[in-house]
Amino acid sequence: MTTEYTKLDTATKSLTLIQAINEGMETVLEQDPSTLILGEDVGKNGGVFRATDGLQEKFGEDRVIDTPLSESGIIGTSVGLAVNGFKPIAEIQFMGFIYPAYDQIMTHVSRIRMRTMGRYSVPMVIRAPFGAGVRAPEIHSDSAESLFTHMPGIKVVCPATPVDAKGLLIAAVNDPDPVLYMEPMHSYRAFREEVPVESYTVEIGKGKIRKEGEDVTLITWGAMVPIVEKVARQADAKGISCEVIDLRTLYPIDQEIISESVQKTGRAVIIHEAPGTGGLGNDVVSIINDTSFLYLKAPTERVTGFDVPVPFFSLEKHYLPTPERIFKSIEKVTNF
Amino acid sequence: MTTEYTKLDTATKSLTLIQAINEGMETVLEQDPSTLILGEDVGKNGGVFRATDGLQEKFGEDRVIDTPLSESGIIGTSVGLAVNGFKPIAEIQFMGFIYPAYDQIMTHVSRIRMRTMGRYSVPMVIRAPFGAGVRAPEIHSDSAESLFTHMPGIKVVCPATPVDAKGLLIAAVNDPDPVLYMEPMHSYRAFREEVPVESYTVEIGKGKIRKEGEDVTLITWGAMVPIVEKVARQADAKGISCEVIDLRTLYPIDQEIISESVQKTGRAVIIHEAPGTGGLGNDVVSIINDTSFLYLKAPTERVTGFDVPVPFFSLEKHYLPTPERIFKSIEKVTNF
Amino acid sequence: MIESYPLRQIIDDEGNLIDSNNRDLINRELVQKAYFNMYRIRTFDKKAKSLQRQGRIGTYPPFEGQEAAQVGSALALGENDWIFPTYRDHGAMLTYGADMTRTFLYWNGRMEGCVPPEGKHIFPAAVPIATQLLHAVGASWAEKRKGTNAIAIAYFGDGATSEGDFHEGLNFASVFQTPTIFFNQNNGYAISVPFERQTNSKTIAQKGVAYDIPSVRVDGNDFFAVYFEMQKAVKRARTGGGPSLIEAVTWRTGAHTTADDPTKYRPEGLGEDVVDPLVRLERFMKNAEYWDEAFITTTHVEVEEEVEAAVKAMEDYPAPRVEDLFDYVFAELPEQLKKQKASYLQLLGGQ
Amino acid sequence: MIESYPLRQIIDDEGNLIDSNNRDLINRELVQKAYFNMYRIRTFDKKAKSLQRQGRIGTYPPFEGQEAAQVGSALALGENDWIFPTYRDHGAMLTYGADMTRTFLYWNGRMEGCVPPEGKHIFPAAVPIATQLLHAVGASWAEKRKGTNAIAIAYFGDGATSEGDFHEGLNFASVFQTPTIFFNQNNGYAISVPFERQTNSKTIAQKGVAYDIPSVRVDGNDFFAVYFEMQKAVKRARTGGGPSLIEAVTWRTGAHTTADDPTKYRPEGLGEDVVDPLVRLERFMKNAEYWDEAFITTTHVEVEEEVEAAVKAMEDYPAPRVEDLFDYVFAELPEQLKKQKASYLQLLGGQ
Ligand SMILES: Cc1ncc(C[n+]2csc(CCOP(=O)(O)OP(=O)(O)O)c2C)c(N)n1
Ligand SMILES: Cc1ncc(C[n+]2csc(CCOP(=O)(O)OP(=O)(O)O)c2C)c(N)n1
Ligand SMILES: [Mg+2]
Ligand SMILES: [Mg+2]
Repeated sequence: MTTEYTKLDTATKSLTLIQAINEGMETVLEQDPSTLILGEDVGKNGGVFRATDGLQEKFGEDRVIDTPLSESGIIGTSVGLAVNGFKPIAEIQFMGFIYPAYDQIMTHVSRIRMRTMGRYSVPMVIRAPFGAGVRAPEIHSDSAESLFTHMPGIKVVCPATPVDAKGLLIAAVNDPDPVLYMEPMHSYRAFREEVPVESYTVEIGKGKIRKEGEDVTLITWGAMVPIVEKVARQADAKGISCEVIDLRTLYPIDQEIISESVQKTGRAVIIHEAPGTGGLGNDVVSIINDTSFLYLKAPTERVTGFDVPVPFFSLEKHYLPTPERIFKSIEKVTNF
Repeated sequence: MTTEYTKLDTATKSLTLIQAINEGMETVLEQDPSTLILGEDVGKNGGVFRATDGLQEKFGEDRVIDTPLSESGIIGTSVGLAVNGFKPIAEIQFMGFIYPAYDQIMTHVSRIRMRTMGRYSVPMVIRAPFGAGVRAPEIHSDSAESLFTHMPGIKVVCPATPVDAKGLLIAAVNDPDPVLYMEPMHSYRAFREEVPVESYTVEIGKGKIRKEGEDVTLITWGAMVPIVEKVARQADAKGISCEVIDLRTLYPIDQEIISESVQKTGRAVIIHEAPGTGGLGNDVVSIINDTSFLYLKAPTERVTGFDVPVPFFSLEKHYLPTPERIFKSIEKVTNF
Repeated sequence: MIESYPLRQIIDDEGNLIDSNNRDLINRELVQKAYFNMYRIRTFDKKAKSLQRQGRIGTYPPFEGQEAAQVGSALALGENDWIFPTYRDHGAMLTYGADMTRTFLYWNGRMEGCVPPEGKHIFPAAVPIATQLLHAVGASWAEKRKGTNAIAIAYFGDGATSEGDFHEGLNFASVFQTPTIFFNQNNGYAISVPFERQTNSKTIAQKGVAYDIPSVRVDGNDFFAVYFEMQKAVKRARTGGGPSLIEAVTWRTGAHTTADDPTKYRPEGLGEDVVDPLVRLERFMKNAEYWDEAFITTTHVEVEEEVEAAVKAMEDYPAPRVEDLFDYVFAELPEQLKKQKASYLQLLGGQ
Repeated sequence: MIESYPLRQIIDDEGNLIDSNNRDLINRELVQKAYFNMYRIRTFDKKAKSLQRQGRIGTYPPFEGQEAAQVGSALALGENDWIFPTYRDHGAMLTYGADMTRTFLYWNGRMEGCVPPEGKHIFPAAVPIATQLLHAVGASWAEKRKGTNAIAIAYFGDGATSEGDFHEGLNFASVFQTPTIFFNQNNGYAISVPFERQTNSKTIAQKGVAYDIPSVRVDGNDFFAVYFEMQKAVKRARTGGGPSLIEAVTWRTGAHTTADDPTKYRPEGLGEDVVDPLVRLERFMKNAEYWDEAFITTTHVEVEEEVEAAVKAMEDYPAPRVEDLFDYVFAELPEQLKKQKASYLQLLGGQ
């Protein structure tokens, strides 16, 4: 049974998001001897972001494994390990480097259970930092969730807070199916939260209302959550009451939390980093179209990355949804 | 200047879709000495579907090149050829085998013009047969357009008829930017059409109304076009007048043709083969939402592949949109 | 380089032992196992081609000519090993214990064809070329971690050596010293592309040098040569010696698949000098006095019956369930998929 | 295997000629070109690190310790050749003619940094590892098709040899006999992973065997060894001899990037015995009487001025235009993108 962490009455520690991820991995490595971590620089170096810091020291080179520089290799061998009793947590150093492994994920990770009618399965977690805004070099800032939400057979989660990060990580590892675990790089060390010390899970497939409101529903995830929350408070101050939904799971998406909120507010703005065309925002538009058509007081707005490659960092602030763009869309749906 | 083929008053030949593709390639190989074809089995064998039949014989091993079995190799070397003066037409044997080349397409093909501010560009065409319904083995039947329409920097076209096939192919080769040219396998030899003998182009970015109608707009592309046309005629017979739009270009999409039609009919059904979640259908829902909200008499319907991997062929007819499912959605938007 | 990788042989084309010292390696049991399995999969293969021609199954990739390589390798494996085959390795799979009815079902577009018998580690055939090499590395790595002495074998063709996953697979196996056998069937062609245009090296075996993986080149139409070289590699893997690469030089007698026409690209007469591996084994059996008419007759009858029964079972198999389209994507159906399934079943029910 | 690939050297750590027969290969012009360029890119590199520390540019991957490899290889190229570098090869790029201001701009998050001087074939640095090898194959293939004698060089690190694209690149080059030089800088580490854990072969050079590509292993800190081995490979490529693989064994003196902390993973003292390639060259210059104070002083002054001027030009560079976010994605802006651009510019204008 999944326990929502809010129900826990337990000791907590103040952690950043990346520390919470580290704790989540420590927890599962302790709980389940079949788990192992593999990836580039995850061992001795503790990960380029220190996500796996201290884990090789604690669990040994056999559980926390530095691999060759080879993403298809990491995922392909994880498939073999997973069908044969292990639970790999594979790190892809940046989401923009997941593409060499796309074939393995698309043709094997996501399909093995179906093609063998359940005889084989690959319970594995693929971790990948994603998103722009940290002045990183080229290709380091992509948001590639749509390439995986469109891929039947894999779940996609994306925590926005330290508490969700730990709980979703443990849930992902416990899940019988492969899970892509997207880590909003920009939020890694941006803020702290009190995180339960003990093990807990956050249910995959459930979004969370971060702020209640009456006039407009703002739907987002990842590093956009704190930005959208801030804009929502500013809008409130200007008399537009905004509800903020953090999707947390991108596949399977929590349709109910969306439709309930939009049926209440009658207006929605979706905010995400990836380019609008082909972005997950369109799926949310469809969900609203399918479930809440008659409730809509205005066409749904999307505020997304532009339909351009994530630019070099001198321009990235113009690529990303800005508070101004978000607010403009809030006004637009309100004044329609 | 692009000439819509309908304006041509010229000799024609009755061709299947794949013959028209072959003719298109022959035309460009003749017109432009910088063009070359490369891929697996495209040379001596003339392609596993005979798309390149006779071309190596006619143009030599130097222009029509059998490569090693290596999709990343085909696309990666095409990048080098394209920046250095050639126009590669790269064949990926089946769209389900494009995934090993995804990294090259995502991080280079689509980005070189932008990152070099136009100094380098890669005018190339990537051809890939796609879609289910031909009793092919696993992975041979994927519809992966969304993975490319979501990728800024590449255009995506998909002809449904022999005339469009030839004209779009020539347009794609002439285009200064990379173009993914998707070939509906199921339509390769399904029917013939009178195709102009001379060279002509079909403009990239323009859809086509295949059938006019008043009550519902049906939006589709590729191998679904003839099926949808048939359902549309049946619906007409039952008193529901359907307009059929063949998008032809999937990026950049022809927003105008969609909005004009939907503003006329007030109802839309989108039909495609790929899974619904993350499918291009959602983009079309967004376009309708953005442009035609106040005209809508019913929520837009999508009839798509289910959110499952394309199954083994014994089940593929259940995976694909059936006339029954399409008709049910037409009724649904009509009776809303 | 080719001199460093001489073609290892035990019997010649006439079925004579090349080195009489090897006589003791061979016994009746082994010879009969070889014959039985090679004849069995040959019969399966012929049947499959004929079923395809009659439209009773889908496109099919015959393995005729590669029986010695497939049987020789599969028979050298143990109970608990893992095999990671391609679409052309149903001969090896059947030899290792795959179910024949299900093998026919696979080629009839049924996912039931991917489900191995309980307890047998037979991965479904890989269609995307070379991807399975990494799975074999992972599965055998898992055995090493568990401290068993089980191993994994990856089957792949000459064309597969051009894919990145071939390289990444061999590199991982070597770095982590996994008990993996990379078993290459160099059958001369990847669809229409001859080996000489697939790569510029004269052998596939020499590609092992890049990873310091012990490699051999063996006559893939010589059952005994394959079997004994496999035994060495198996032993090395079981005893902590790490991965091996075996290039079994063989020949694809027929078309790439039933949809392919080799006259388009294969020079006439090419390969005509290749002695069929089954004929070669028969010659050896006759030369070395292993020929036993009674055994041969029983084998033929038994195999014919098995194949016919499997075809019948395949054709009598319950029709595919529409539910199967949805039920195995995840351990538990997500809400959306549940709805898609329900509404489709309802539509079907209403027709 | 390692015996087949001895480390080729011309001068030793003390700066002495190892084989006096090689004395005639070397002349003042070459020595001064080597010194000038190595000193120049060393100065650039130091400046870049210091700018990063001051927050005046972004994360930066220093190439200190690899100057002999980068300069030795770049100087052996001709006017019309193509270079396909990585993020760590700005030393080679600068030597081959890249603009220094733009190089700083690159590391300041400006796409202007990817635009080479008109007429210079310098591809932007590849960030996704090993992808550029295939581009070099394609570009040099194009030269071969055009009938020129221009060639292409791909730069890559030891870690890059694990990616599938490394393998596919070498295979294509070999099959099509393209005039491509695969220039590897084996600097001992791929971020934190030492070469011994990246692959199990003792050398990278031996990986050429897999493709029958001529390969050598050279002391990458010995400018002359690199330069002369490059010359051989260049000549082979220009004269139809096809691709070559050069492993230049060198050492990354500093961190992987300015965001990296090598003390986390690199044993203390490791690499301390490596003689700095610039020091080695200086020793040679002194030993062989090429040392010329006037030249050294002029070089230092000239380089210091150039670097300072480039920094100033970088910092004075016009601010990035928001329009550039949209304008270069396609040759012509598609309708949707036009709208996105217009509405964003309007929003910005209205602020
Ligand atoms: C990634 C990928 N690309 C292309 C194909 C199409 N294809 C199927 S079999 C084949 C040739 C394989 O040749 P080889 O590896 O020699 O095996 P063989 O068929 O000879 O047994 C090709 C190109 C595929 N299945 N997967
Ligand atoms: C496909 C891909 N995976 C991962 C990375 C992250 N990354 C950047 S540099 C690097 C190490 C490269 O090592 P090597 O090839 O030896 O070159 P060096 O940095 O030593 O010059 C890694 C893993 C990347 N850039 N691209
Ligand atoms: Mg083959
Ligand atoms: Mg390195």
